[in-house]
Amino acid sequence: MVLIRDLVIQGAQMLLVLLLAPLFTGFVRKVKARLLRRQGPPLIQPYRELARLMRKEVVLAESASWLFRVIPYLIFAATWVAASLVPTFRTGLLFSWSADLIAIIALIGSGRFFLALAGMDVGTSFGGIGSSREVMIASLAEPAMIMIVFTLALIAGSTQLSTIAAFMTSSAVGLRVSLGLALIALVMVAIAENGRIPIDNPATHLELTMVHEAMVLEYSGRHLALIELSTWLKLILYVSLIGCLFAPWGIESAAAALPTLAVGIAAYVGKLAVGGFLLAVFETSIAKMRVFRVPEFLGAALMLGLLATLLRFVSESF
Amino acid sequence: MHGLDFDVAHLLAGSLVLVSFLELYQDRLYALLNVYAAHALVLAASVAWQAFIQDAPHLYVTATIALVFKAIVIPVALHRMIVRLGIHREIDKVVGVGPAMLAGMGLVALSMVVMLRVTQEADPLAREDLAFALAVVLLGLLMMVTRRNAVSQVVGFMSLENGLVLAATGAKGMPLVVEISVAFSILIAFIVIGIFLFRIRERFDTVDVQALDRFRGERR
Amino acid sequence: MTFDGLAINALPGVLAVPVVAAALLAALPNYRASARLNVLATTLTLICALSLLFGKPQPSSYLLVDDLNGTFIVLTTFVGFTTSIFSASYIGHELEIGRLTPVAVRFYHAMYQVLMFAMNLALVANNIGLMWVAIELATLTTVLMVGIYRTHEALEAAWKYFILGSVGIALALFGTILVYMAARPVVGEGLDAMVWSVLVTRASAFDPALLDVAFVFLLLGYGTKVGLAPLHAWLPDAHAEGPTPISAVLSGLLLNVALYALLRFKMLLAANAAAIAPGPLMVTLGLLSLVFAAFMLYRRRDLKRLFAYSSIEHMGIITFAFGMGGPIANFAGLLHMTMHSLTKSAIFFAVGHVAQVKGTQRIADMGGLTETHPLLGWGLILGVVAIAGLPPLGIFMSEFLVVSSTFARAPLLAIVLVFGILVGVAGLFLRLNSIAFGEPRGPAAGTQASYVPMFSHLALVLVAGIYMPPALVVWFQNVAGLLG
Amino acid sequence: MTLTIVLVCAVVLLTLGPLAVALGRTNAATRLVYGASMVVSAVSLAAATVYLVGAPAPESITLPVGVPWIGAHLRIDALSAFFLLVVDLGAMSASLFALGYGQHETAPERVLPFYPAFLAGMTLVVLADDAFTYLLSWEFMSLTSWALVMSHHRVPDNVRAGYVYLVMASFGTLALLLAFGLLAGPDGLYTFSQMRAAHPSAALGALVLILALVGAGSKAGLVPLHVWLPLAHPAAPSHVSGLMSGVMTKVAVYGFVRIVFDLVGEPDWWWSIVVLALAGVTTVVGVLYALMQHDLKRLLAYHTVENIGIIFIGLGLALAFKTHGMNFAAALAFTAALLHVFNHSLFKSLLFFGAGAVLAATGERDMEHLGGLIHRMPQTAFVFLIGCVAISALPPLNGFVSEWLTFQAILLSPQLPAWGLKLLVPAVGALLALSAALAAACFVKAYGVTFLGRPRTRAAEAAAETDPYSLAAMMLLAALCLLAGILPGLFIDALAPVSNALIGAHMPAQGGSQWLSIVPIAASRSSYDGVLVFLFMIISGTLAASAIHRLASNRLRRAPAWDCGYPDSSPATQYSATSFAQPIRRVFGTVVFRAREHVAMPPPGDTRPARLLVELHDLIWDAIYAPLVVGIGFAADRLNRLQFLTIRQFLTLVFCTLVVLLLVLAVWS
Repeated sequence: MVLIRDLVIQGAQMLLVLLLAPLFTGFVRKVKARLLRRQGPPLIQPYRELARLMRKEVVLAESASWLFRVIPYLIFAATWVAASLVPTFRTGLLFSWSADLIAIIALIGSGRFFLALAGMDVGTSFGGIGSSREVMIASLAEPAMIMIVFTLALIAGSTQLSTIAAFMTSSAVGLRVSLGLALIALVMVAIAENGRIPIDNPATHLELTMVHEAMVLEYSGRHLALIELSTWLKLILYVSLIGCLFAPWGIESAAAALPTLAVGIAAYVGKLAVGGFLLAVFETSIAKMRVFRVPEFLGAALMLGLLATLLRFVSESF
Repeated sequence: MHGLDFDVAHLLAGSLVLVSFLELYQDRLYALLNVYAAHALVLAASVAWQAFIQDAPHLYVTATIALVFKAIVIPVALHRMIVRLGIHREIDKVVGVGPAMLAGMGLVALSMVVMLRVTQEADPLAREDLAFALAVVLLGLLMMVTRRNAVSQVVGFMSLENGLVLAATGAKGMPLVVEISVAFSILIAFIVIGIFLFRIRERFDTVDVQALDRFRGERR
Repeated sequence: MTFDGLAINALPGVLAVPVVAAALLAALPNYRASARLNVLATTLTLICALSLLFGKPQPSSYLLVDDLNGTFIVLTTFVGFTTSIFSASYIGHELEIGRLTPVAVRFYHAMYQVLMFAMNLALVANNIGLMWVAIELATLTTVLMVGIYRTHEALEAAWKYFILGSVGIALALFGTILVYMAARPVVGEGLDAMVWSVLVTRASAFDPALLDVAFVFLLLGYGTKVGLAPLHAWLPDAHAEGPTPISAVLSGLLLNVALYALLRFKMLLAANAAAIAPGPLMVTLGLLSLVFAAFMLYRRRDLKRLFAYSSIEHMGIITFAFGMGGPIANFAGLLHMTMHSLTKSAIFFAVGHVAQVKGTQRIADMGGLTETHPLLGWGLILGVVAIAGLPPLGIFMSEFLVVSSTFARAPLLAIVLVFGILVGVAGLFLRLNSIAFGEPRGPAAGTQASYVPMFSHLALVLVAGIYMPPALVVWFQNVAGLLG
Repeated sequence: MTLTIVLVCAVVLLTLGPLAVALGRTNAATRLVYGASMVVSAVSLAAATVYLVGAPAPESITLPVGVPWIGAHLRIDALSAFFLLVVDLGAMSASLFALGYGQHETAPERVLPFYPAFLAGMTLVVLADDAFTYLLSWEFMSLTSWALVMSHHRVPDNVRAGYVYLVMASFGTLALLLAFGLLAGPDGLYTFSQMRAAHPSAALGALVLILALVGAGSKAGLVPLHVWLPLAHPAAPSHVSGLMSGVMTKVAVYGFVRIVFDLVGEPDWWWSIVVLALAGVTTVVGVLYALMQHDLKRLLAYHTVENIGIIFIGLGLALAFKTHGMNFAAALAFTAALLHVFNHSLFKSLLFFGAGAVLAATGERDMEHLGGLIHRMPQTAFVFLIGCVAISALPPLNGFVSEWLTFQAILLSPQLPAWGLKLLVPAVGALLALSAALAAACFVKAYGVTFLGRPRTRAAEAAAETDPYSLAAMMLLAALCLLAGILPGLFIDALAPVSNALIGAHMPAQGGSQWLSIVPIAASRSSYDGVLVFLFMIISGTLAASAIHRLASNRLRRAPAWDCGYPDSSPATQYSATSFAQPIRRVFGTVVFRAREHVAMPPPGDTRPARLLVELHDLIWDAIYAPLVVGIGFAADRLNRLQFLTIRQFLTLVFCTLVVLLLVLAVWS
């Protein structure tokens, strides 16, 4: 019985993120447009895009290999699994123990690995640009992320996401220097990982500034739809990650009964809204930086993370 | 009586050292040969004296070898060789007389220090003799390393060997002394013949050792 | 009983056979016959030597056979035997290409036997004077053989060897006299005071100061023959310019014989408490030779000189081991000496043929040997691997024992030792690479080489590196005990 | 029993060498040698596995060979059995691979005799139970592998590689020899049991550890002793490269573990700092060097350096925990290290085999001349991809598991009291994370440039799928990578006896935990479930696929690449390995390699293309080895003058020696 219920909830969670992802992106776009005094596309525009891409035929480059056609599914699977393991409205998901925070990061990592391969597959110059820059960014973002995980794990005494979240909701955790540092670092990493301004511009099609767009340049039709969807999933994943780590209020404990879950979901949506709004404000208020300034940006994140971890190592009280 | 034995032996040994110094002092080959002849003479005398006081007749043989072979045959042979090679005018010192002398002094002192640490039980005669013999050996070696051409090196080697004979004869009742001195004479003969060989086969236009070294290894 | 009888006849045999053979060879004009006779003679000598193992004759005042020189005698006669086989084919080739005249070959064979006699005599001599005479004889013989090619280089090498050797002889004699002087007050005048077996029993009462001076002179005198730096100067050129069989005998045997003499006197000093410890002196000279020779390997352009320097290096190690003393180090020293004799002579066998097929000794003119002459090439590689102290060959075991036993006792010395060994290995392989590998250089014509001696030596070394028969071990351990 | 079987196998291998010599360069020789080696290693593998799972008491034998009064002691315990398993697995797959690959060998007569001897050498090292036998087989292993490296000796680089390798190998052996000399003491207690019995003092132990680190590290490829590795491993035939990188380095790790965890006894805490610091540097330096390469095999070799660093991080942590009595943490770190040993041996062999297959198909090792091979060699491309994912430490493959365990061990280290460690361990953790990310980047490059894109040369265009033997070998390894990735619990439990024997504790048994997940400490703390993640991905992937195929149109049209509207038909416009590495080179290279880029611009009117020149400096070589070479050369030159003195000057030498010695006498008393 309990198993069934957990299974249902797990499934619900998976569906929820999947459904909310495009909406969230649409929301961010909308707010940005508003801030720029534009009307902006309707909120459901992303769903339309998906539908359109689905309908269209796939135009495949002659030099594309079988790997090129498999990769979208791999990326989607990896990202979706990762996203479905992040507690959104309820801790103690059925499968949350099957992968801890490190594993989740690694899953996203494998998604990126394949995406970069896809960029190399057709054998164009732009694909290469995209992949090489992507891996360069990742090579700094991932260690920073691991350092953040270290900090949290040392505070909560676990790398288990639901455990950390539960710990964060409990009153045991006060304001801590290391937490602050970790939060800043996490935000910076999230921006970089999702290719938002100032690291990369998701809306750009100016070739030399592209990173993510350059890699998926050769994709079209259903493949592109999957890629886009997993990008949005990744974005919502990071937001809900920040939410459940640093604003865990409203996340129901495992024991919670069904009705109270509604509250949890409401809280989650609220958090998404706030996160999306802040992101949009941030993006409109800052310019994109040159590619080779990115390492400094992420290096800072890495240093912050390392500093936080060191503080934790040195003393429990930080 | 013992006192006299001792003094004469001592005197002869000492004068051998002195002659070694004279050799060290010479820089003309002829003169060097003459001094060497004197060296051999003194050796012969001291060996003979040892034969007398130890009444060991076989030592007289050694004395005669020293007299005939070293004091006469070898010097004459070398003399003729010098004439043939036409190197009689050569001054072949590596280091000047003064430094050589000083070094010689140092060596003599060294040999004294080393030998006089020998306990008194070993009889004084042998001990003094040994000290002088060591000095002669070292001086001979010094001679070899401070001279350039083969003839004077041979001379140096021979005076070194005289020191050995002196030591051997001084060692009372040492067997094989005669054999050894004979063996050494053969060795020296070899050396001299060697020089002749090089000359006769016209491999080298001079016996200057540096000339031999042109053919040193590694074919530079 | 029968064994003893055998042995008693064997001891003179070891000395007489070479003498007779030398006389015959000097008379025999035909090259092939004399080569065969040479082999035959060395075979007989070897048999005699082996029969010495079964029973030792009582020491006379001139001759003595104990475990220590037993080792040396068997080794000497064996290597002498294999070398004579190699020499047969080598000299044959030299005769063909006219580098040697028939007269010279005749002289060569005679001298070969004389050399054998001299070395055996030096080994079995119980009288320090006799030992000295024998070593002098051996030196002079080798001098004559080194000069046998009559080229500028050969004569020059011979001359250098001769002069330095003579000085060494003189110094050694002085040392011998001093030993006699030290012994006389205790043992009494006359022959007994020069009989080693007597001396060693009474050495404790000798005058230490005299013994000290004596040892210094003996160390320098015989050390010159061992080729210890800085007394080594004659060795590389003599090896390089003489006929290769002689290089093999020099490296493989004569150096050992001189070392043997040194060991005898070391035991004498060890028996006298008040005298200086001979160990430190030998250790210092050994390390000096090792490091010096190791560095000299790098700039060598002549194949035989290269391995001559490696001989200096290994003599350094052996002297070091004996200088350290103690059961393990002494055992290692003996083992290393045996292995080095076998390996180095094997290497020279290979080198001789290489030089013949390539028509030169310049390393720069040979290359890719494993392509052009696989057997020679791999034989040479195996030899170098062995001499470099790599397993599974014998020298690895001895170096293992030396280093490991030293490090616990004197770490700094061990560091220097290891450094020297490493530098040496690097130097050797630097040259080996250019000889054995890479694009083939120089003529690729076949050769009627005799591989048997080389590979039999290497096989022995290989076996010894993995398994040593217990009898041999016990024997070596006794000797190590003797050396104290 | 096991021991006897394994020994017999080793003896059989040893006899194969001479047989190969006898058979010469016939095709039969190739089949026989590799076939026999495969069967033999399979048998030995089975024996080792049975032993490791059954975990009975250690067996030992003493043979009457080796140092006479000691004999050769051989012993198999859990540790040896585990490494024996690694060795035999590698040997078996390599032999299988070589059954096909060996057909392309140009000089089989230089490979076949040494190959089985090499295998036997590695087997004997892990069995040796006294110093002599150990070093004998150790150096024998080096020697045979040297011969294999020299097998293509006409290439000048290979000769140089072999030379550097041999010198470094002798250096390492001598270091180990000194270490054993210390442990054995002046009266030569050479057997390991005696060494265990004699507890050395702390200072002595420290010295032994340093020597062991230098000796084993130089063979394993710890920075800065790694210089020979990227030269020698690629120079050998590919199956041997796989063995050297995947297995021989592990044998070196075995040496370190045996000496430090077994023989020395109770270590001081600060030793672990040395190990950790070196290991951390090794990981990052290794992967950075790898990123700069465009020779496929050299790139893989540098990755071996990186992974050795990861292994040593685990060992260093285990050492730190053990010295502070935190045995369970120590067991975790130790198990992580050993698991990574196993994993790396799998995927590194796999990758080298793949490189070998590419080499055989195209004759090229330089990635700049490859590309698009996925179209011509699809199966090879597939297994190689698995290898890449595994070595990049991505779930659900095995590389991730061991790195994950290492991270878990690092997370336990705040309890360490020692301040040095408190500060060092997080930094090491950061380095580990960095190296993981860089490794992923590096293999995107390796795979993307080699297999993806369009062929850059005729050779790459003409490539054909490799032979079934090679494929079988690679498939086997790939399957094992996946298995070890999704069922790590089995392997962790198999390692329990090893860490029991050396640490005195072991990780909690994983067999019982729910859904085959692994739980290093406690379920609440951290857990990972390879199976579930794998299934999850499969399910969601298939879900997506089926949904797409129901909803979306599945029309598909082939067309020229879009490439922002101006596609260029020339494959030269693709990203090359060098250009791919450029961003990372800019970020890290300017410091680590003093990387500089110049543009050689032809003068106006000149039609030649402008060239971008990248110059890199190997700072480690420049800082340590170049001065060494110069110094030795200088000393050699100076001493060499002594060859050219005159006789008189030599006499002077003798004379001076005499005088000096006499002076010594004079001042003696």
